[in-house]
Amino acid sequence: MIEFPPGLILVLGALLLPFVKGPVRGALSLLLPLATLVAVWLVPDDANVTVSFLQGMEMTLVKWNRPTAVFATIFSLMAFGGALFALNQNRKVELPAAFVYAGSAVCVTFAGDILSLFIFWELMAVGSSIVVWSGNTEASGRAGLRYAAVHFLGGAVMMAGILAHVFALNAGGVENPLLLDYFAFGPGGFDALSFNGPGDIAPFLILIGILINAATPPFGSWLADAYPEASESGTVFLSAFTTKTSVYVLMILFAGTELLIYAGMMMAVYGIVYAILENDMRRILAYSIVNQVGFMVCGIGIGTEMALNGAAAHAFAHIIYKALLLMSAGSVLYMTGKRKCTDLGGLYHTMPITMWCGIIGALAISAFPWTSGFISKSMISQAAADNHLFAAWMVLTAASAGVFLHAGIKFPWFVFFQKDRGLRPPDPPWNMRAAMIFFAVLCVALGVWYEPLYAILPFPNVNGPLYEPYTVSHVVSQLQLLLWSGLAFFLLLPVLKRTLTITLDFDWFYRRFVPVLWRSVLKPVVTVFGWSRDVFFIESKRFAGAMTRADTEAARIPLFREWSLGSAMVLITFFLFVFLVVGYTH
Amino acid sequence: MIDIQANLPALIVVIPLLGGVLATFTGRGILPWAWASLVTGATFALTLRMMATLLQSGAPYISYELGNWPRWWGIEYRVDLLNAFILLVVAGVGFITTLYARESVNDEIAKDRHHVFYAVWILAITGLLGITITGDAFNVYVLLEISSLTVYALIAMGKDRDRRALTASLRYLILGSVGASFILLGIGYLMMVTGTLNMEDMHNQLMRLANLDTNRTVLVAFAFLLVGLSIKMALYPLHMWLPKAYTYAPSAVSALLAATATKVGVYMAFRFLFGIFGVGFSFYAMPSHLILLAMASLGIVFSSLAAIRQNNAKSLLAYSSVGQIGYIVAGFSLANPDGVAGSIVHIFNHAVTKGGMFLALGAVAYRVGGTDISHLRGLAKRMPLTCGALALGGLGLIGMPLTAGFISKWYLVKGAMGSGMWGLVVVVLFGSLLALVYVWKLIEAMYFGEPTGRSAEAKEAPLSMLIPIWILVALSIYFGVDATFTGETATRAAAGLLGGTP
Amino acid sequence: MSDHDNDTGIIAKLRAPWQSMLDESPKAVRTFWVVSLVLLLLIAFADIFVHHHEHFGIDGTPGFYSLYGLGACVVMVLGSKFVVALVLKRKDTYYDD
Amino acid sequence: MTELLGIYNYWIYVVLMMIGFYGVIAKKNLIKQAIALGLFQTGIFLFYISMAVVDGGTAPIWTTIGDGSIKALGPYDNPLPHVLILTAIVVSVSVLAVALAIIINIKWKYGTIEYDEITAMDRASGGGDDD
Repeated sequence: MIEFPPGLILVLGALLLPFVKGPVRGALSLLLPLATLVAVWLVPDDANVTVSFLQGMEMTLVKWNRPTAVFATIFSLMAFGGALFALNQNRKVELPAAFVYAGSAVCVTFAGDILSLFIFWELMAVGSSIVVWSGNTEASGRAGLRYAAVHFLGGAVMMAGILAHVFALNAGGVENPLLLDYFAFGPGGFDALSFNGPGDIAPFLILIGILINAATPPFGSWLADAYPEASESGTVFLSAFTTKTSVYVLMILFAGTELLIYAGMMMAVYGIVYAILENDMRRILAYSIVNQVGFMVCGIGIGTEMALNGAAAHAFAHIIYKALLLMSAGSVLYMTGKRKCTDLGGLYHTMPITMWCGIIGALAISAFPWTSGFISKSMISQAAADNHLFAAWMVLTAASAGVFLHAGIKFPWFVFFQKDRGLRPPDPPWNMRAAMIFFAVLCVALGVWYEPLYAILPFPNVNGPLYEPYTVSHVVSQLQLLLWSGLAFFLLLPVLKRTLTITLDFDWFYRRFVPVLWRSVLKPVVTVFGWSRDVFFIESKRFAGAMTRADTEAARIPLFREWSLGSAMVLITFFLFVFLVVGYTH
Repeated sequence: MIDIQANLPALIVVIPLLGGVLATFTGRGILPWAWASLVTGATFALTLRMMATLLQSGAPYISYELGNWPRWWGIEYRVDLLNAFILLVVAGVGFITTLYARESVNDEIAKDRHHVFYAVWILAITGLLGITITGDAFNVYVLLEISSLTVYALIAMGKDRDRRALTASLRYLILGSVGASFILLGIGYLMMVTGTLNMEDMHNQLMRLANLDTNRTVLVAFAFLLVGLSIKMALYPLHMWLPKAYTYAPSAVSALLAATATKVGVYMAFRFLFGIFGVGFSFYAMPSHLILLAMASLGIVFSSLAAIRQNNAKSLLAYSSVGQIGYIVAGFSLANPDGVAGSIVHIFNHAVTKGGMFLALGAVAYRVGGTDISHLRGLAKRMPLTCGALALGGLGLIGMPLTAGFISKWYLVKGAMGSGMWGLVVVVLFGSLLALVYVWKLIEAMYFGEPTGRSAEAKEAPLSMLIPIWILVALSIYFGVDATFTGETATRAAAGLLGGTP
Repeated sequence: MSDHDNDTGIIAKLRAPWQSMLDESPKAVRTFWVVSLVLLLLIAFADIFVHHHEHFGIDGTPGFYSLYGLGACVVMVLGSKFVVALVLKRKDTYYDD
Repeated sequence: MTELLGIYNYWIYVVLMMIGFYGVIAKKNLIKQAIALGLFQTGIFLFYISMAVVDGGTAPIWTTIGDGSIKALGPYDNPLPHVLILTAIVVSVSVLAVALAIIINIKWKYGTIEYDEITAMDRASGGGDDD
């Protein structure tokens, strides 16, 4: 019997990692995720572990929610695969940070109240920021700061929402306002809201906070900005947890919210368009994360049992094949040191294992029959069709075709085939190969033997099995869709010629627009403001008979300059004056 | 034999007062430090006992009449939950920083002045404790000056390392004296109206005034006190004495000041605004809460921006302190239970967090010889425990969950929402984002890049420094995970304040 | 790219990306194309025998999935390359200056 | 008018304070600043003493009268502010002493006690000055 959040095994175990070396460290890094996986399944069905927090409020640390089983399992499994892939690297902080990150994600899935969910949510942000930053390049340092800033902003917005709602619940006399049940803004709760008081804005703030983590445009540019800057093993970890935890939380709190259907459609298309234009191989895969999460978000928006099952199953499958793809890309980067498609090609000569694993991942993300993507993604499309959501269905189907185009073919084609660049690196070290093969086997195994996954979905067999993926019609239509979009790819190859370019995204606003705004508008204003301050005080000191030398160092921004003692005293008088005037005239 | 239990409130001030004077006779070597540790330790034990006594007795407060004079004639010491809590913070941090001070003071202050240093050091703590415990308005002023004068001297002792400590100290002396004089004037005007110096008596007399809201003398007293207190607690933009003073003071002194001095300033504001003038006058009759909120909000934003621009880690933390005072002031200006509780709990949380960080920087200065960002570069490889403490403290400043800072943020945001101040919610959350940037600056320096110069040969700080550092940092984590004690004490103290008991 | 970049004919343009692999093993490339085209036709004509459950009317049409897959991809590629890229494409050193 | 003139000692206290304040703001010599600060505080002493005055009051002397009870000789000024200000004077003197001690040290370390020159030297030594 487990009486604590299983994720804590990873979180606390991570703190041990820096103190051990060599084989012990390796063994520990593989054992911790496995122990977590076992612990997840040892949590009793009726678990309800609570601790107290601030006068009378209780946090529920361990509780099974409907989608907990799927997400907790895959998160632990992913931590294992990632640790195996990272076994040979010797970065000191990356793996512990990644374990904190993964462990917190597991803790989020067991949270029974909004506060403990939020706490682990923020802990994930800390862990993942450190993982990004462990890329240990100047670019990763800056990207890490941007990543952290976006996530803390998201956390802040979410916290404001949570508090506003707690406040409203408190006012309503609710005994334990932290319980997740009070935060389930399903179709009845969220869409029907009116703007009467501050509490009503809460769901929107919480939703924005989650969507930032889910990388929904326009909040999503952090993903393609930061993930490719992490180390080759770091990106593998990063791809798995943040967005999928958001999917989990959306599923808990916002299932059936119509807005999410449109958000998901937008994400699916956005991911494809940007991936088509991208040159960096890991950034292509990063955009395809957004695209795939779009399917899940759409499924949550649809909100039927089948749609939610589909979203959960797709998250499970997606984590595996996306990690596999990024492992393949990571191995290429590790062996060649190159990350741009324009520098790569022809690697099939010497990296067969990497190539085959990459291709299996590519087939899985494209939802080829007998791969994991097929048994999960089609469930979401089916749910859209069953609910007669024509636009959603059309977009999702087109997006399925587009995925094959950009991730299914473009990535392996440009990295392993196309023009031979004369690179002849061997396959990566054994642990990286092992991790890839493990996940590749999982991709295929899930595609063929899917019943165990279906059994742990949020709504298993309500009235017999909900969904049968392998009907002739399904298989044929999917093959038609994919193969013909493959034809489109090869016909359009001349147009898809890779260029040394990037595509601007929303991060342009904080990377370019805000700095320019600061330099050309705000800074002059602040400077003038500062000058006026100086003039004001110099004049008032002149008035007092004190002639002071004006400071001629123009390079500084006056507003931030140290106050001279005289100015400080004048300011004190000024405030005394203000308080007196206010007192007399109020 | 003295009855310790009965004379507890007096002993909390008398023991360090005598101890401080006696410290001048301790000569050289390790003795001054040992004596100081003994005295501050004993004082801390007394404050712990005080808190326990108060909680056990269940009474709203414990009153003690000095020299057995009736309290409206003599001086009354009065301990309620609020100041028992602040006493605990001051004495606790005082004790821990004293333990830490030995190596640091050996390094930074000439050998023949150690006994003077520790004498002044203990007296500074005495002054702060005295301000907190007394129930007499004029006594506040006297003890305020005791703590201020000693602090000026302590800051000036940083001159052995950097002569700018002298100018910083003089600057603080002038601004601080003006502030204290304003407080003195304010107390004078209050005395003209009420004819008494006992705080509770003052409050009762004021409440008896028919035209309280328009009484000019009361208004003038209010204005003088508010400005004087703002200077003392370093409320933006009247904080100008603080950054340099914190930067150039000896390491241990920076930590002590950052953790206690401004906090006691805030405590005085509690006593005057809530206790004497009363919530009704301070926050409803006068629109002063709006001015305070504006100052606090500007302080949070601009000081954090200034902190980002610093190239010296100590000034960075100093500006961050100004910003954090903004949170505290914003909290009590809301004058609702959550806001005031947030303010009180943040006094504690910020004291341990920032105290721990300044101590860690002191260890850096001890090993590397300076606290510029360039000194910190790559230092995590050499001093992992010290840098780890700084990083954890930094997370506390941002207000990450599982650190004490989060608890404060929780209360403050909830308080702001309670008053419908959505602007303040934005400011508080934006402030923590800015904190992320300046904390990141520290973390990036420590964990990124290669150490150069003296940093490359630095060893981990000695245990005598590491233990106090980690006690404070561990407290800041502990009270983030289990905030039952701080949260409940703050909530009850806030209820006491809002109920109008002085 | 390759020497054939300068050729202007449509066949030459389609050929260019394959040049490197054609040089190495022309047979493999040819086999790939032949197998692929046969598969494409087979799967497209499978609709004659397979009945798709209709949800919207359009999705029951024989060959719908094949044409939709092809069409959607063409639209998306051309749209990204010629519309989105027109506005948002920059040199990859854009943020480094 | 008489009302305003009648409280002339309050006027003097304000003027004294203002002179002190002006000195702190305008004077660049640290010693002069310290003296100005002293002046500023002296103004406050006058304020305290003024508020103790009672019309026609004398010193608060109590004595035993015929029937053995203790009584004041007549109306007397409030002694409390006087006592208080005695303390404040001590404080003020201490402040001045600490200020002078620091200024002496500044003279040793900088070789000058002119505020502008010291500021210029601090700026020249760089770091920490710009905020």
